Amino acid sequence: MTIYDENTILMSIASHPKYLKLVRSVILQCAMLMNFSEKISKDITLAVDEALTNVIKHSYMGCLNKRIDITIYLLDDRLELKICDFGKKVDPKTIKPRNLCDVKPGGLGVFFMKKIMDEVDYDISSPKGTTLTMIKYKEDTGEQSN
Amino acid sequence: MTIYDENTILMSIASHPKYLKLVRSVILQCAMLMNFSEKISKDITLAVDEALTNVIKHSYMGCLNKRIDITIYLLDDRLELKICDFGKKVDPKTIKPRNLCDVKPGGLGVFFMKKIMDEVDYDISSPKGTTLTMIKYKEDTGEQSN
Amino acid sequence: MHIQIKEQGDIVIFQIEGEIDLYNSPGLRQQLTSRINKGSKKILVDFSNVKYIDSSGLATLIEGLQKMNRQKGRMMLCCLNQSIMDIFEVARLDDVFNIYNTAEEALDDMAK
Amino acid sequence: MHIQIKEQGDIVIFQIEGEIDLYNSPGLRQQLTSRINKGSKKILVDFSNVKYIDSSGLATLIEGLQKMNRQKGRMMLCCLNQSIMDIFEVARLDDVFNIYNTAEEALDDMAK
Ligand SMILES: Nc1ncnc2c1ncn2[C@@H]1O[C@H](COP(=O)(O)OP(=O)(O)O)[C@@H](O)[C@H]1O
Ligand SMILES: Nc1ncnc2c1ncn2[C@@H]1O[C@H](COP(=O)(O)OP(=O)(O)O)[C@@H](O)[C@H]1O
Repeated sequence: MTIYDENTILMSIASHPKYLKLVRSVILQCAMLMNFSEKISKDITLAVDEALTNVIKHSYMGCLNKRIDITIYLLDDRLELKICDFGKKVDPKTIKPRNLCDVKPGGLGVFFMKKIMDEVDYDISSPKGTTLTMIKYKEDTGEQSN
Repeated sequence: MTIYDENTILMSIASHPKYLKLVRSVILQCAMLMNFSEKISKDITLAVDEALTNVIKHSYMGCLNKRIDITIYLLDDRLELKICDFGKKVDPKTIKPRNLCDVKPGGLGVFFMKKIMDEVDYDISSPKGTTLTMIKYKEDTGEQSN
Repeated sequence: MHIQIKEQGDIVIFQIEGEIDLYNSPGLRQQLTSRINKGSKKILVDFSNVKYIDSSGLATLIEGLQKMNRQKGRMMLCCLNQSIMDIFEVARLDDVFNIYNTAEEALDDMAK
Repeated sequence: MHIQIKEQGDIVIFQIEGEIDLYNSPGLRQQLTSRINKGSKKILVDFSNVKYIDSSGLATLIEGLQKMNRQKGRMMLCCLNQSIMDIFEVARLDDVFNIYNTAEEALDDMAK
């Protein structure tokens, strides 16, 4: 009976947009389990949706049958999320939101992620792909999320 | 970019009942994605809840920090679910529902699983624990589920 | 799951909200047992806002019913939605419990 | 997501139900584009039953708006729930789109 960390959920899905809704419901419930407010829980859900959408569009260029690993840590002080893909890597510095004044279709995903989460960090050191870590702290001052 | 089966979802959780609701929402959405009716989707969700409840109670005897692996196959003709635990094994022949006429607390979980699913199979051949496979076919005659 | 307990005369009403599963049925069990041990003879469990129940919830209710029967009390259920009613029927618990469509009907009958 | 399209005079009303994400925004985009290409000059997107929208949904709407502007048409939105309104506000799209509280207000204004 191997010990398993009570606060960790692992999930692997294919890079198919049909699974986004299902992942959203998992994230929403994790956030609610941690007693984040409904508003913040919905925001976190949006951030994860945007991260997955970007993996599908940019790392896997729309391929539907690539692997995405999602690890959720329900910790005392924070909700931590890791999203791993095994696709195309880019220099994290090029992953930027568009200027809000320059209205055009696209360019809002990264903006929402950074607005909502306290930490958004891309790691391309793995030979196989990109790992995105996003953190939302429990005692949020409200500054980052409003 | 390793190929990943578009129809497979993997999930690992701890044996903590707080995660049951979250798994239920995943299963419900998988069943709905496959165009099972809402009624049958809810039934399948109950069957999975009962299977997990039994793993927590009987394989792990209430320990909250043991591992449960759930694999969901969204196939053309069926929804197939594998639930693996690494806990106490029992002879599958001893896993039986109670007689419905003998009303008492307990003994209904396996009854629901068998009533709802078309196949319910326990495999204890692994050295590490039990793998439960449950299948619900798409073209259900309605005989097993009503 | 959230439980609100109201008293109307000698009737104790359990208004349950949410989903009853292995996570929260122990909480329901504890509150039911506590009321039964205090000597309540009439308990109504209102399912208006119950969205889901599994076998651990059913086991909790059966245990409560049997305790009530032993001390000559009555436990009733009301306002089960269709999918919950289906579960009771499949498990043949619709004959075991006194189930009412509305809280009013149950209260009227219990007041007799 | 499910889209129902209604016509009221020269106004085309998109009633969307469900969640708008990368899975179904291509469907919305296709239907919007088809109506715009047919020459519709007034489009109202009714959000009454929209529970969720992400950036791919927003991109689809911005694309529609820009196409409408180019052909001197008008695209309006109505009945956004609070959490969707929050998303528009955060992205500063509440000034970019004409947003009405009710379908009536939008229709009245478009009829002018
Ligand atoms: N997972 C990713 N892999 C590679 N590039 C990415 C990834 N996520 C975002 N990017 C880059 O960052 C840009 C901004 O992303 P985003 O704000 O989501 O807008 P959009 O996806 O609509 O272009 C993208 O256009 C893309 O160039
Ligand atoms: N995963 C399991 N591992 C070991 N034994 C099990 C498992 N699931 C069920 N059983 C056995 O089958 C019996 C019937 O299960 P069930 O119908 O769910 O009723 P209950 O769990 O309420 O006793 C259990 O009492 C237990 O002995």
